[in-house]
Amino acid sequence: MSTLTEQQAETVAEPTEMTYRDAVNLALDESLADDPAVVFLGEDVANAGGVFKTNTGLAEKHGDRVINTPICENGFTGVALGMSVVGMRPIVEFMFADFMPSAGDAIVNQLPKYRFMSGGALSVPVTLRVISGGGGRFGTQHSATGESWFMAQPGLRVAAAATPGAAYELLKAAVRSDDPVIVHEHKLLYTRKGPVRRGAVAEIGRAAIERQGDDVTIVATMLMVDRALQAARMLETEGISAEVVDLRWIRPLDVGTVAASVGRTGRLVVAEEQWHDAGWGATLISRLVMQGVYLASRPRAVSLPDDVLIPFSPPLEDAAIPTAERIADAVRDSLRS
Amino acid sequence: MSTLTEQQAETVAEPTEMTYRDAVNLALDESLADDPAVVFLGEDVANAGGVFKTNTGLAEKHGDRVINTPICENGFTGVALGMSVVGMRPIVEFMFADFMPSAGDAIVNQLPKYRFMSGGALSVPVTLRVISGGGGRFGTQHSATGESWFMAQPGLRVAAAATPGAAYELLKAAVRSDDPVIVHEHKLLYTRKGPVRRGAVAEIGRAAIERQGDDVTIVATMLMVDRALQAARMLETEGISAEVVDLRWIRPLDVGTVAASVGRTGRLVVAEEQWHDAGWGATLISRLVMQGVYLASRPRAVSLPDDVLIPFSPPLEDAAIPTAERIADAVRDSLRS
Amino acid sequence: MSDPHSQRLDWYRQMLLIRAFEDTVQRLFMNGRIEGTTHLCQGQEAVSVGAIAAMDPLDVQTNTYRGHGEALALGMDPAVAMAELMGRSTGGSKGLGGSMHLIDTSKGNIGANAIVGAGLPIAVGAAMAFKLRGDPNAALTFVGDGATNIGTFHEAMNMAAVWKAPVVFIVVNNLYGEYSPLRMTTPIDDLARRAEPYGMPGVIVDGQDVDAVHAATSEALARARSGDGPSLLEMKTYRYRGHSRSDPAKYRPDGELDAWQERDPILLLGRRLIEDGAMTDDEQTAMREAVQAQVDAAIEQAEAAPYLTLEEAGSYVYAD
Amino acid sequence: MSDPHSQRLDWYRQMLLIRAFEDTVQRLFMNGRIEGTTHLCQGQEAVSVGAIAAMDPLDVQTNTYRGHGEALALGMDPAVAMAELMGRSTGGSKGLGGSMHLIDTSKGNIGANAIVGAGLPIAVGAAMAFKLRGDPNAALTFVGDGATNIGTFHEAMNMAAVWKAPVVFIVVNNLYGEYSPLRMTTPIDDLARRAEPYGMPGVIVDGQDVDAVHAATSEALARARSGDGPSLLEMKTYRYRGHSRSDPAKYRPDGELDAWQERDPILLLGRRLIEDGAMTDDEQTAMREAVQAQVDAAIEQAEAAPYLTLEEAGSYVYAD
Ligand SMILES: Cc1ncc(C[n+]2csc(CCOP(=O)(O)OP(=O)(O)O)c2C)c(N)n1
Ligand SMILES: Cc1ncc(C[n+]2csc(CCOP(=O)(O)OP(=O)(O)O)c2C)c(N)n1
Ligand SMILES: [Mg+2]
Ligand SMILES: [Mg+2]
Repeated sequence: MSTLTEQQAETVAEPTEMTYRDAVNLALDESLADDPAVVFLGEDVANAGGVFKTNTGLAEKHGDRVINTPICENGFTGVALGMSVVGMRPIVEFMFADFMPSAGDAIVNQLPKYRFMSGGALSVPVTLRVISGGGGRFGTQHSATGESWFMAQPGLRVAAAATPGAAYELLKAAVRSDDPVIVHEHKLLYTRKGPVRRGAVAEIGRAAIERQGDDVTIVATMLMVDRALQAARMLETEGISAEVVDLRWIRPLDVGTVAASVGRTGRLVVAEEQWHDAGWGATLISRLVMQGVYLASRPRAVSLPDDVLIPFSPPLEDAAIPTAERIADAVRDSLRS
Repeated sequence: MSTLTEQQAETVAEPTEMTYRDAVNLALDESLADDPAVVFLGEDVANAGGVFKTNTGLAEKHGDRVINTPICENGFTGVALGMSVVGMRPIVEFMFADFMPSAGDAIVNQLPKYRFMSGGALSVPVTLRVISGGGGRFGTQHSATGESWFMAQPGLRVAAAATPGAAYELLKAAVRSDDPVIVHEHKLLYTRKGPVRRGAVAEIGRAAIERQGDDVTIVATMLMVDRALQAARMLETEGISAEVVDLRWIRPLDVGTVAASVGRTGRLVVAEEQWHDAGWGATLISRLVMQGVYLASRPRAVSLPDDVLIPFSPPLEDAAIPTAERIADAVRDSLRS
Repeated sequence: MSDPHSQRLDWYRQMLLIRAFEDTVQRLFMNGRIEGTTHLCQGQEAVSVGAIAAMDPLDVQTNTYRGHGEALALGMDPAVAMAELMGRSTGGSKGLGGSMHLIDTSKGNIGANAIVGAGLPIAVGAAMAFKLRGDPNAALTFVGDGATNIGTFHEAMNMAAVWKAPVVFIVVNNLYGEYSPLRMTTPIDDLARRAEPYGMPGVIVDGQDVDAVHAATSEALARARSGDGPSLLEMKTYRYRGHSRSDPAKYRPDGELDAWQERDPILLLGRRLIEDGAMTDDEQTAMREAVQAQVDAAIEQAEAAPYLTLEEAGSYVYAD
Repeated sequence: MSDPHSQRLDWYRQMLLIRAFEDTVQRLFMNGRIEGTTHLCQGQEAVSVGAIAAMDPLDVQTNTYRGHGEALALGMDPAVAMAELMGRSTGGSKGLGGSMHLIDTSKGNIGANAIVGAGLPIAVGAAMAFKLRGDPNAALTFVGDGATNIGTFHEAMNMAAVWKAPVVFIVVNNLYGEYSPLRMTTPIDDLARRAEPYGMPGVIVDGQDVDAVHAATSEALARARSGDGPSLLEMKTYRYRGHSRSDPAKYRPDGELDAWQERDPILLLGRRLIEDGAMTDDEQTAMREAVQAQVDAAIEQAEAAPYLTLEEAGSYVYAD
């Protein structure tokens, strides 16, 4: 991606404040405007700005390159793959992360393997924009982040946006990559405001330190970054200085940045809106330990409760998804031992 | 499962030697014979003994309860779910683990969530028999073990058979469970011979120590158990005593048995026919470390090479899949530091 | 229920109840007394009531996130339904499911699915279980027009046909899939044509006419039971409200809603019942007030009920 | 190639080459000189050759694990194909793909898929790219009879029809899906009927007659290019061998194979060429020997070629 980062140096604008939703919209609009090979498809993406209103104005501006699909996730992901191997750069919207399993074959056996099976002759510049996360009272079939579902699959890249700036830069990076990239957005973050640097393109595989601290490293993605930052502010009043790392990329995993941070703080808490099993949190802990990174106390994980599915019932859903308080407790606990 | 283990105590027979393939066939035959609610369905399961010849004689003996399906993994897994909620106990064959993503929705959003969404009113006694693994020169779309793909999903159980005895007992346990259970078989193990205790039923979530040792604990599943045992024999000649744990269950993960073993040996090597990211190996290491289990040296993982897909080319496939030699090297390395 | 009059009076009452329930639920969402999202079925009551009236007591059905109509037509207590929408422990699924999952196995309601198309193979599976056991029962499955474009629809139809499973596919063609008019995602107008590649009968039914829905479904169920295999029934109908809570349905042409409301299913049956002398205007008003009272009582009961704890919720994941 | 005679002579040569290649590959698998599994297409040569002869130079196609016929008909060098089957670095995919993935983008072969049905939406996507860019090209996709039962088939057909994508679906109905005869998994005999729910033309074609295959495909491609949308062509044919290396095909009724071999596609065209005076018997024998020599040379070249290292293999996973 080096060329991109050079290019970026020249063209990055002053940060402007906007919502996460507008940042997604801007990245989509610019991507479609900058390159006639970019197409954007998904269910109702061209209708009424899309179901989460991230697509306002795109169909009007970019016409037949913004395509409403029938309801067929596996099929339209395959269509995007077919477009990509003949020179287009499709962006596919998944209205809910929970629908990715419906496209399981396209995501596991096609997108990541297609280049390899052709001996490198074909490229698959496909971006999947995935609207994820719980807390919306959508019930157990509409609340997954799915952020680690495909992290084991070589051939894929997986990103997750925690801030408007990340939503913009990660999506731009995904669209410019010649490989398939899944970019997760969190449905509870669309109204959040933050600075966006127009023209900036995320570096693939680079995490971001959202807050510096000395006593403990909290690693999180998406909504959990927000809650980790809240926890850090709570802890500050207790004299505890927490560093907060926004992982940004789940594949490739930026073990280096986390290792360096933990090298300074000696303590690690992962905050994840997913079950701990087979997730990036477990993977990160395993890789750090296998590298022999020194930890002054046991790492902690704040995750969805083991063996419980996400309930619709509002108070139960709130009890299931990690809160700033639970993250702060894990930090306090890690400082005790 | 307590009732089952009592029942088992009464009825377990003397071990008899048979192949892994015959053990699967026996468990299927007995399950169909013991309970008229059991049905067995999948592609060509009733034709010519099935593609891997595990089903010889079943259609002849059990008639219309052995059902050939059209090619539609998501559909026939949903059919099994529908059968189960009205009182049947379906066993579904997946001819290759690589086809599970085609049934992604049924496996992620239906089987594990159906009971929960009904407030506990419905049970889903469905078994998925999944033929997995590489080494057969089937290429990158037909060589996955997929053993950790669904380990994060509450509502599911996931097992993997390393020996004829395990193939028999795990399948029996799965069919008797009132919850959905995925049982992985490895296509390279079908001709292996070993003792099978007729009437035995595996305890859900219980790993098996296949070989006792003092210096290091090697944890593995399926084909890797075999290679771990080879490695242990090689190491023995060097005076290194390796304990080999057949994990047997990936969900729930038997952290206790591994922790106890590592408590004795102080060293851990995981041998996995999968990429390390988001797998049971990473999860196991993370959970052990979070529990504060003492390790005399860094844990090691012998896995599929990061960022490489499984190639068809025979020498390359052999280089990708962990060998006894690579496992032994990891053990030697772990004893050095 | 053998007397045709009393049966149709009950259909009328059920349709009124569904309408009152949905209108009330919409208000409760709008003023925040229910959280999350909901998918209402005003305008489609004749499909739910007419089709389900054709079921035998031990038949089963699956439906969708837009399933309140079927749930109530199957006899689910509105108080239990309302409690589910409010996430209370007294709900049909103890509040774990919510609006998209009104399930009541004691009434043959074995699933309301939030994944488009997922309910179809489940119904085929239940039907195959009946067939294998020699039970005299059949399964119904309700699916939207948009759902006929997903692979699961095709897979379920094909398996049902090749196995002659006793199942009936009710395609609820309300002309829209979310914000997309049918022809934006589907190359044909009459979804009954989607039965052809399975050698299965495909019938177009007036989904506003509860008598027509009942007759067509009864015939298809009889066929299924007799071993002649599945059928597809396309119910031409219309949803009055937007797709879900957040949808004002601005994408619909002017006058389309009005035109459909002129053939409102409750209006149509109400007129007939008066013509047939089965009911008076006053009796209809009284019935309307009675069901509204029932719904209002349901709200009170639901709001008075407790929630599960997360620990209790966890006990409903595994059976073993 | 404009002279019809020379074109059909080339078709004959291609069919002979495919037959020789497949017969030879089968021997090499049986005596272990090629590892793994393979899916041969003897008997289906007219479908591969006739359909691909109808393509324009810049058209593309996707096919399946049973794709050697299409790959060779598209002009892939048999030595490159053989090297791929032997996992050598000189193979079309450098040995990373194997028998199920004979791909050659320079020849418009953008995919041979080992997942049933997965190639269809890929072809629809390529066709939509052509349409969006205003390119005059179209896509073909080859799919088996059994594959018409998986959801991806339905999803691809529906999208192609609603978008009028310039794509042609070639259903290679060889009467079996693995060990299952068509009617065990499919409720109809004529898969052309599967075009109906998409308002798409569905045509039954004699898959043993290369002229008929070529004519039907040319017409469908012309229709696609003109903007009138996709077509489904059902090619009635037969695979002489078992499903894959390990399958002796015991499940087939006696005499079925013989009956089909009486209408062998190579035999049929060979007779016609002699009748038309386009070729003599001796010329046909000479051509048969020539292609066999070509295949034998391919084996030598392949076996002399090196393998990639695993590190090199890893460099073909990501482009960035
Ligand atoms: C697999 C899947 N994809 C997308 C969705 C999102 N979604 C929910 S309802 C719906 C439209 C369905 O339309 P239709 O089948 O006509 O049913 P209706 O809502 O009109 O009753 C969509 C796209 C989903 N729930 N599942
Ligand atoms: C999704 C999926 N399910 C199952 C298989 C295993 N499989 C490979 S080929 C095949 C039969 C396909 O039959 P058909 O479509 O008629 O093609 P043919 O082999 O006859 O050319 C099956 C079941 C697969 N490759 N992919
Ligand atoms: Mg609809
Ligand atoms: Mg076939």
